[in-house]
Amino acid sequence: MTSTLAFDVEAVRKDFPVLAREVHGKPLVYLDNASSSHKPRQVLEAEREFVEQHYSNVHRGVHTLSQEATDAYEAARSTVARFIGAQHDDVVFTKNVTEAINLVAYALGNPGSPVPLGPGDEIAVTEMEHHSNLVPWQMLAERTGATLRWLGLTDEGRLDLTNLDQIVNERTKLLAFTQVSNILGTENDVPALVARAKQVGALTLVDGAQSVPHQPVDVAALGVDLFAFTGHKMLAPSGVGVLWGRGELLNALPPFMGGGSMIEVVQMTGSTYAKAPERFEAGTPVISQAVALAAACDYLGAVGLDAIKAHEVVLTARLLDGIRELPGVSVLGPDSTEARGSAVSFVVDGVHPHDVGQSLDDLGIAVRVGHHCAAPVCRRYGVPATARASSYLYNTEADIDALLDGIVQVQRFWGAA
Amino acid sequence: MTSTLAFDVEAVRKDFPVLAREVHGKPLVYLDNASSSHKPRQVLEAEREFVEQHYSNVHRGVHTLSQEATDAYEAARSTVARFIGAQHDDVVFTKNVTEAINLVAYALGNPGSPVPLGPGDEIAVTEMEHHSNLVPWQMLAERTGATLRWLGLTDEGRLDLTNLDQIVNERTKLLAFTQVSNILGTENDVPALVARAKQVGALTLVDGAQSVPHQPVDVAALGVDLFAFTGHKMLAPSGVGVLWGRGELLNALPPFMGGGSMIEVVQMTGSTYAKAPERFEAGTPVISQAVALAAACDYLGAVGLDAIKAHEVVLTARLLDGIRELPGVSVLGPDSTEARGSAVSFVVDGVHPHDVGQSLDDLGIAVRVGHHCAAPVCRRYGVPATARASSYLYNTEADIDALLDGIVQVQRFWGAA
Amino acid sequence: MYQEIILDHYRNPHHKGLRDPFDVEVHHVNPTCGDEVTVRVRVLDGIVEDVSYDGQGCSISQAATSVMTDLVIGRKVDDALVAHEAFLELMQSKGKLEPDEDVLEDGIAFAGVSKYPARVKCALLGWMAWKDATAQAVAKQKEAS
Amino acid sequence: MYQEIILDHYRNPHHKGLRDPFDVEVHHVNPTCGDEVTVRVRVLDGIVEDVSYDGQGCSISQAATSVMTDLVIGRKVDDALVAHEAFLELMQSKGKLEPDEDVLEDGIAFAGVSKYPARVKCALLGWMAWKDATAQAVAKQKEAS
Ligand SMILES: Cc1ncc(COP(=O)(O)O)c(C=O)c1O
Ligand SMILES: Cc1ncc(COP(=O)(O)O)c(C=O)c1O
Repeated sequence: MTSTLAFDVEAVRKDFPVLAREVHGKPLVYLDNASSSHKPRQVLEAEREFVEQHYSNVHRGVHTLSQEATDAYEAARSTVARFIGAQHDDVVFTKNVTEAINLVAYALGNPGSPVPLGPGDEIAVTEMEHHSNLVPWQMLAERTGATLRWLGLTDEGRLDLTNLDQIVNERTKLLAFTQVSNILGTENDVPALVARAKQVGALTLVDGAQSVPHQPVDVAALGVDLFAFTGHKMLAPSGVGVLWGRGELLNALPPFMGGGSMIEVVQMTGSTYAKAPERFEAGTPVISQAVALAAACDYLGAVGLDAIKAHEVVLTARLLDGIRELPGVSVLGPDSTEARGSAVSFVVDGVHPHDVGQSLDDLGIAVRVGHHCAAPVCRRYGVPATARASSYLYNTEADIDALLDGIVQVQRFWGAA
Repeated sequence: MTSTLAFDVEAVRKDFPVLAREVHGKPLVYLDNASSSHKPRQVLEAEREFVEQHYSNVHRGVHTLSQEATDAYEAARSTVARFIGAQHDDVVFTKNVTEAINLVAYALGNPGSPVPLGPGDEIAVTEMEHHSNLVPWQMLAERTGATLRWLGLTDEGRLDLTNLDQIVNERTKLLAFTQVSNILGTENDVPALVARAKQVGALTLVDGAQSVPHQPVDVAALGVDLFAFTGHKMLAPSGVGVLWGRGELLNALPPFMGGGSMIEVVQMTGSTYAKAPERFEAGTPVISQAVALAAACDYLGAVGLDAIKAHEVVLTARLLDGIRELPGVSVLGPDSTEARGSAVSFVVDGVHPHDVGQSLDDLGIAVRVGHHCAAPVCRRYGVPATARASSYLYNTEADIDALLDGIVQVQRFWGAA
Repeated sequence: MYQEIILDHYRNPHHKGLRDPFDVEVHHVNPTCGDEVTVRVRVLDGIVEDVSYDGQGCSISQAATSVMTDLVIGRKVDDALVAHEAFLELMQSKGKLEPDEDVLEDGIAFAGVSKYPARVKCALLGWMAWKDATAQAVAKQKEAS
Repeated sequence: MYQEIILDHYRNPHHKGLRDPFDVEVHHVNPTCGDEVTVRVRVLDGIVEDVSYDGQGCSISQAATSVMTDLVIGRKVDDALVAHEAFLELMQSKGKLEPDEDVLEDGIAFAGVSKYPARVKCALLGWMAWKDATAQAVAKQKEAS
């Protein structure tokens, strides 16, 4: 880590009260960030200050509180837009990235879709998608008669692009893929995938749930059509996600949910709809959660996404190196920090991941176990589940060492080493 | 108000920091509760304590924080269920009531629907619905070819039930209506509507957005099939709503959004789905918002819903009586507290509602102006918009008097009296 | 917010009432509040010959439409569009712009309105309708010639 | 949580391996963790004649299935169901129940597991499969007779 990229991790840790907690009498080592991150004081206070002093419903009032609330909500939209290199009006607030992806899947299947789907049409995904970027497309295929196809995985945990031109072809209407895998850690080659999609005129949707929290992302530079991410993995509370889309595309999509705020003229016999982003924000939006997400963007921006990424590379390298030394422990996914996020899935021979996770918890170490909402990946690699450690800006080298030491203890306890 | 139903309004007010605020140098008189309510310290602190000490993603982890978070989230579900006389598993958390209603509208139209809709089938609503309980059905009708029909309104602002048997008939698959109107204040005759729906075998969905915050509601006793409401109008933060449904019905409905948590077995070639409530909670749920909503239920329960209702009846009577004395001011909706909520829409002759609202804001009085997401009601009564005052547990008789006095000042300013 | 000038235009609107002859008539609605305006425009040789209107709405939307007619009738289309741009800019300024009276005349009274986002749409309703109608009228003439 | 009894059953499971003859075979999966179990049941004259199984999963699911076979094989179906009920109740007790060793034998070691909601499903996997298979077997015999 070069000095210009360094930040004071100990100072950052002080902003997260939970990190001072003990679990089973041991200091908490929180390595479950790919599932959800904790939230710093600054974010909670920004939300609290808003709720206690400026709260009201937005968009529909002339009284002072409703104007202050609207200002705060729309300012949050601007902040989030800037954070990903986007325009204000192209940012839609949802409750999580799952809603953002379903929004697109339903809008594309609704009457008036600019990309109507039917038998013979194809939707392409990858075998490493989170269920939230897989099941909505399975359901869309079922509703429309379109066919779902997917890119497979190499033994090293990367996308197998050898048959890219077959899987993404003239019949492909949409290619949806994750920028960074939540189970393998793999960072995909967005330009290569976007280039192929453009060749065949397919829309691209990128799931940024695991990239936006951890590295600088500029949606305009990526050249994609649609991009989605989720607040709770990037220091914001649960209950807020984002869909970004190219303005013309968003305004060409029919609405998803109907209700207040997304309308223009409502008559009993039929309604017309507002422009984006309102068109896709039916009902009272996630007002204070959006304000909190903006505060989270400010917090991450102040630390610096490049610095956070550099810090995570150091921790990930230490973890991968450490595991490589441990007999009977293997990593699922790329074994170097090259084109890779901080999520490291591993299996301990002879010990079921649930027992690994539970035994680590006894030592105060929080990792996630299971299929990580990416069951096809487990199936692909012939494991029922994995344990996964994922670090973030507040983790330290000591956390990684505690985990490595913990794994050895787990092996000893289960007689597996 | 009988003494057993009384509560200490001044003590309650102290729990809401914003009520101590000044607006334009005047003490805030907040009468925009039908749009959204404020949140007491107790709710914000419950959420904060959870987020700072017990937060993690839910359902999928074995580590201590994830177990604590899951316990808190599921305990919140139990609390909310008890609050409306329901079973734990029949309560689905959504981001607002709008999502809850769209969930049903999409599920009913999806493959595998227990109530498939097509040309010749009918959906019935009323002319007093909030756009959130109207547009989703318009969209469902458009998607399926079904026909949307509606019950009209009487001049007094009540449902016109004279042609109930025509509008709700053998072709009707679903009758969706609001328990209490957000614009007219009208409380509808749920038993009469449910009885007719049962006669013809139609499902019933009740929008409880304006009832649950203000009066005791027992969904089992109502005899409806589906019931929805929203947290931010009942002392909880934005970002959380509830769909309740009869267990067998929920488990017969196909899913709405696809993604993490709502699945059973996921393969690339297709997936099976979890039971309710998980089936309808795709992705990371609104975890801390659900915890806050449970705290809001506890707060309301401690004050007592009967007491809150009695208090609001006193305030509503005072407001209706006061307006009746004012020449040139008229009420849209029932002019007595009989079968009526606390939302009072009014128009001031010769002064546009926007100007009424803005001028009241200059006096520190917050009311809502516009069509209140019920544009067909404005059209029905031939007004472009209304001003609406709506009180809640923390409002006082002094608030009502300030409003009545404010209206007189508005008339004077605009030369309308 | 409620400057005397605004109240005057609201109480005694200029050029109100639909008139003949006209090239284009448009009807605009502000869906959030139900305000409506019908605007007729007549353009001759690049000059805004006449603008007439009818509508219902709040003081801000009605007064702004009245002020608009003063600012565009009899002006070259291009000059009128400059006034439109200046008014738009003022409305988006959140109270932070010192308006130019030479360009906006009575329109400067709306500076305060720009601090109220919910009312900005009201102030722009008539202007947007006029711009729409004028663009159509100009396009029509180009086609005809 | 990891009592010696649990570890013993995990390391040396009882009655493991699928056997003939059987009346019904079922396959149950815990979708949240991928644990799987296949259970075969043979019921004769209201007695659980044999239960055999195969599966993969964590120590808790494997040990609980092993304990289950001890508790049901050779018992009257009704008595076995009583044991099932008792185990279910224990698992839902959140650590607040004193288990009855006469009814649950080695099953009492799982009292601690009930404090871990994420693991309760593991402990119940084999039991649920057994109950399902047994119900089918009983129904089959009723049909046949
Ligand atoms: C009767 C009624 N239904 C539905 C809604 C929509 O609620 P939400 O915006 O929280 O989805 C509201 C309030 O806005 C309402 O008053
Ligand atoms: C890559 C990826 N996509 C989608 C999701 C779903 O996010 P959410 O649950 O916030 O909708 C996650 C995290 O759970 C993820 O890691």
